Amino acid sequence: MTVFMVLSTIAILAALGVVLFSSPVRSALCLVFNFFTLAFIYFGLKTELLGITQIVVYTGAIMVLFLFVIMLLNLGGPQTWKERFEFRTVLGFGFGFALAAVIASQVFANFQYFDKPQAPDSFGSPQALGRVLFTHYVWPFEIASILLLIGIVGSIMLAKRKL
Amino acid sequence: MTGNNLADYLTLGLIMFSIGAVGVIVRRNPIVIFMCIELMLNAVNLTFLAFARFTPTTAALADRAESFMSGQMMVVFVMAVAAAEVAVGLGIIMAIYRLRNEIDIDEMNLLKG
Amino acid sequence: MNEPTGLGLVSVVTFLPLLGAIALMLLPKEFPNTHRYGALLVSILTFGVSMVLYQRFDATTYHFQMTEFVPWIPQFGIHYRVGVDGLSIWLVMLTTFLSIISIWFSFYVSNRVKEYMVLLLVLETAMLGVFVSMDMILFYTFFEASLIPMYFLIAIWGGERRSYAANKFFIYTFAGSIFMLIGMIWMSGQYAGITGERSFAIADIQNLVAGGTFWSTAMHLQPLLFWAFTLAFLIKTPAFPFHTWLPDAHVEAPTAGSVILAGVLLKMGTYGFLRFVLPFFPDAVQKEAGKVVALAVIGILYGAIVAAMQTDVKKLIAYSSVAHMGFVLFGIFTLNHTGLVGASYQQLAHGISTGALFLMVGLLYERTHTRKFSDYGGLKAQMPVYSALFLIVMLSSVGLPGTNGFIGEFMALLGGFDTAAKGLYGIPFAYVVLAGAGVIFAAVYLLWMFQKVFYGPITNPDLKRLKDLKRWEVAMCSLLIVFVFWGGLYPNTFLKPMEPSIAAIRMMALNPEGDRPSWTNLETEIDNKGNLVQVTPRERAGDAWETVNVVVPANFYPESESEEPIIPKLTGEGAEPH
Amino acid sequence: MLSTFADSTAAAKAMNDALAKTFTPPTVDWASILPVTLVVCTGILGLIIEMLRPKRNNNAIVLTTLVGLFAAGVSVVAQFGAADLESFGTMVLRDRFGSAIQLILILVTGLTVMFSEGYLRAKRIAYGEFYPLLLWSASGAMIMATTKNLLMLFLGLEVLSIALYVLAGMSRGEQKSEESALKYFLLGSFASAFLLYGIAMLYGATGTLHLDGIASAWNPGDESSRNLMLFGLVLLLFGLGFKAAFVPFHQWTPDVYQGAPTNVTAFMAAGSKIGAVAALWRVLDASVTNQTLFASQLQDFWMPILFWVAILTMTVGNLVALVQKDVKRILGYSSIAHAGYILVAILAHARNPEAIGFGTVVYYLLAYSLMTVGALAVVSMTATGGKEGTRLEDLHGLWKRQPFAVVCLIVFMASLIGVPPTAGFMGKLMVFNDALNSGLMELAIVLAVNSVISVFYYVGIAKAAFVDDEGALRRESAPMNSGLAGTCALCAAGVFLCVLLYNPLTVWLVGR
Repeated sequence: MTVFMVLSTIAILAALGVVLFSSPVRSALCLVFNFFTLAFIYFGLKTELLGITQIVVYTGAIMVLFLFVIMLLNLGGPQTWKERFEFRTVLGFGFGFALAAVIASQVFANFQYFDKPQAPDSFGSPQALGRVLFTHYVWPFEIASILLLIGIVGSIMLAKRKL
Repeated sequence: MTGNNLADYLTLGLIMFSIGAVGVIVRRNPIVIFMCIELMLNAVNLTFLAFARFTPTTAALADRAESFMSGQMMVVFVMAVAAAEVAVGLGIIMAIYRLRNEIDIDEMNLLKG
Repeated sequence: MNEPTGLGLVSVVTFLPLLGAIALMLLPKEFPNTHRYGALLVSILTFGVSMVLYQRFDATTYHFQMTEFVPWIPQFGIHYRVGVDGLSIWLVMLTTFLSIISIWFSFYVSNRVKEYMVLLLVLETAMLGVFVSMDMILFYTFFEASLIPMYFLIAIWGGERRSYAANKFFIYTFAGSIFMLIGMIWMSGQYAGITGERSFAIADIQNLVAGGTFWSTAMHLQPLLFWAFTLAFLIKTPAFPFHTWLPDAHVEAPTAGSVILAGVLLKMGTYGFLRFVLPFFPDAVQKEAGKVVALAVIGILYGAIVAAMQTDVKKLIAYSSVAHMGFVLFGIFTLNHTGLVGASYQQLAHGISTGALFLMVGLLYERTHTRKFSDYGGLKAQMPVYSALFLIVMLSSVGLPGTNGFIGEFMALLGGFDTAAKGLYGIPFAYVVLAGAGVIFAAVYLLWMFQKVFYGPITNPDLKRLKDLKRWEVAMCSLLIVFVFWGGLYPNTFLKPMEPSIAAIRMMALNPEGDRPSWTNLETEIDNKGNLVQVTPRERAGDAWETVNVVVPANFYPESESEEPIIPKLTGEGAEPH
Repeated sequence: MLSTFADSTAAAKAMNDALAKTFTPPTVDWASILPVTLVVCTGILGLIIEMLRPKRNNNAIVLTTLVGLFAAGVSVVAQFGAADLESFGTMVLRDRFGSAIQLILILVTGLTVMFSEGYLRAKRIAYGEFYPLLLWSASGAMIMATTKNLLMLFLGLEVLSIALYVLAGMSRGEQKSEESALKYFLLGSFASAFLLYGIAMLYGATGTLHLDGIASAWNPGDESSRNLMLFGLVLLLFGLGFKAAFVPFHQWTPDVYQGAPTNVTAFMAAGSKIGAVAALWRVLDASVTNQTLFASQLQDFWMPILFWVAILTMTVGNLVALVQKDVKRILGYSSIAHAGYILVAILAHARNPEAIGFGTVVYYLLAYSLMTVGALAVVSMTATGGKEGTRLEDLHGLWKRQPFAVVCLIVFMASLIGVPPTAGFMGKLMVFNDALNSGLMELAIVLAVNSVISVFYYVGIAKAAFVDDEGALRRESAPMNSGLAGTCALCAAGVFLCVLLYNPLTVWLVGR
């Protein structure tokens, strides 16, 4: 319980950091923190494989790409987060709080019904995942490969200097 | 640690999701906006895993296996989607930066009625 | 009536101009004369085929003739059903005839000749299709399709405010008719609810109305549907509050466009009243006729008064159109046999005389490029032949006895007197008197215009250089003037074939349920006295029929027999015994 | 924490044993994924050709693409009569609706490909990668149409969208194009996140990702999971409504349509709308066809929402289009309005599922695709020498240079207005008919009023191309090439044939 509390506090603070830091680099680093803590929370949910994937894919690949682009574009310094009292800022915070408040009060308020985990502890094991991934989920798996191919071809098409 | 309620996970996910949504609306740097979207996706992932673990069904084991597996599978594919999205999204940001040397979203006003 | 027949003569008449248009489209645009003579040839051919159609037309029956049925959309009961009856045959003839005139006149057009001719021919197909359709959706198709060529005719070859006028024309008509479309869909749904299968056939739905089953479960909706249809046709006619598109469209349209617009397009509205409104909504028609007649009378007076204030010749004629079409509307909703026949006749007369007026003004405009009264004066001396022809056409428009304009208006007024004398349908004498005053107004403003333009000294030096009409122009005008006198001196040529159909349509609106004639019931006919009679069915179309017994006598009024309120079913007051 | 790892092996073994006992391998029906596979593989083939012959023209790729699309079309048609079937777990659903939508998507893609090469060359962005990306994007929409599994729906949506983000920004020298790509990307991902959150809630409430399961497997006594479900549905509709451009999620549409290359706009307007509408149909249909107490509760919940969304979508789309000056932008708003019309048909089905099938939606999508793709193909003719102008003035005088294209444009505009005898009219007639049959008279009247409003701007486009000469900004336009002529001719002919051959077409396409 306490571990979870600590982890979630870190995650929320890191998430706030992403939004509030004016420097994109700091935001990115906060996001890395957040992803790390999430990975540990995933371990807590007994989904070890996804926890590891979280670290490898998100922190290892995606966030590195982010940092790489930020550095490449020289966006290191604080530049775009102006502390102006704008309509959009009010709107944004208002929207966020409203969303959280409505969903929390209407939906998550009484979930005692699901107090106990229903899934067995090993439901997130590589064997269990692998078995369904390559049987029932083989078609989406193939589609995901096309998706990544689109990512590759698309980023080449957009970013290569000369085609 | 196993003593946590489903509601705790969901609340954490909700808070992260909301923070991400706020960030998308208030920030002006597309890279940061994009990071906020990633934050939202991760919040959703957390929600999925929490639901997979605390799955509500009372059906037979085969159905239940299907049930708590599909949540995890969703997370797997969200990660794949996020990877492809990042490649494309950062490509677009690079391309736009190359054209105009700045990427502030408020300066994008060529498209008007 | 629902056996596939393949295409026949009616389809040939309808689609010949379209085929001609497609052929012209494929020719190169560098040779405008090819297009001019090609289009003229096509229109003359079409007229020739329509003469054959008239030749084969049987004037003794009110049923649709030469019907064709080609299956199309069975899911909705929409099929290609065409045919002509006494109501539509003359409008078909009028259309093919005026198309020749307008294409002939359009030899003046030198800008984008190819497009012009193609659009005129497409427009001709659309107009013909409106008059021969026996299916509501087919009717709607042609009704709407006529907008597009007309829009471009105004928008490309029109005057200075052409864009505004063209848009207004398109939107008014479209706005009115889309609610009619919803009404049509509702009616076919109601038909399906009763019979179990969809149909958009005019005759099918009218058959149910005649039998009384159609409205028995939806009587409260009848006024709503009536107004949905009536609004569309009021806009098209155009009647008083919805007329404002007409002067704009007329003034801006090129001459051929004005001729077609006044001659044929406006008739689609009044044709719609006769084809749809009277047969489909008998109870509502009897109840609401007074309101429509009131609009018609306002239109007659308003058109006349505003016409008298114009300084632009074309605008004056446009407003006179509003007044003349008011007479047609007046005649229809008097629900009197004479009035209805007069209204139908007035459609033709107005097509000829107003078409001719626009043509004459167009001839002058091509020479001087102005339409203001103030630029004219003393033309009589400069162009004697033109002046003489103009005078004849104008007097026809005024309604001088001996010209075709007189017959229609006179009969419409006569019908009005008859109805008012019986005190029916909320039509008081005052309406008839006011409408009659409209005839006098017409004489005033037209003669005033004639005097301004043709008499007095020549003030404008440009007029000195004017030449009189060329020979082909005189020929073209003479064609129309022949009909002015033919229609005025021997109207029976035109009245006889339409009378059975008109009588039947009137009976569809007035007879009690069950005794109404029906377009699908071949065992009833209208005899030459105007009685609805039961007959032995004919072996095939064109054969003579024999009367078995008279069902409803001519000039039947449901109310004149008893003291009951006019529409007992709608008001519920007539339910109590006296 | 670490003890979790230690325990897990033994527990995993037990779990696996349990699963192995109950494990059933999924049914595999290769034919049902054949169309998507063919489209995807043609894309890969095109990519290989592009790599093998750099810096040459793309004719080989275009040809390959068209052949592949034709093959895919044949493979769809071959399955038209087959029985409904779910295979690959519950990932692929083959039914009449899905097959019909797939066929329309293939048609749209083919039409877009046909006029793309000339346009891309005129704009000097003739990259060979365009065709594979377009094909993959189409495959995403095809996937969305043939599944009832939310996972596949989400994946299909992303395949569709991510490829479109790239395509929108493919004109790299143009700021407008890049700007539209960025807007589309950021807003699209934002909407995807909401969609996902919605899916998560639906999953949480029912424990399944399958739409039928969601509609039926709900515990009626449970308040909290009922709310979970409703919020999930709202967020799901939010995401799909964004893709289909329903008001109030429509703001991106005109911007992106205006900025993206015109051929991409054509595919976006037709393909991505078809995908989104198909998915929306699946979601709503699931709660209609599963006659449970809960499904009816769900309907009570979303019907009024969508009722107002439909009214807003029609009205806002049309009203804002009135003041636009850019043809692509006008067509963007018009696509919003048409989405509203389609929504009316969907609502009519939801009201009266027995009497009203998917025929109207499929027919309307077909008609809408033909006229929109055709119109944008004509608009693409303003591109020459690497430049393009899509304001109304840029179309002035087009009739002199390209009379055939202008005649086609008039046909498309007439169809978009709904003038008979065009497919657009027939579609509206069907929507009216459905609305009257299911007691949605209000929507029918709003639709009628909107049709009248739409006359103004559609006629304005036709007028700019056919009537006006003065003030022409552009004295030349792209030469007519066979592909463009083919697209125009096919679309224009299709607009009429859809009406003339209505009966055989719908019997064949829809099955009734």
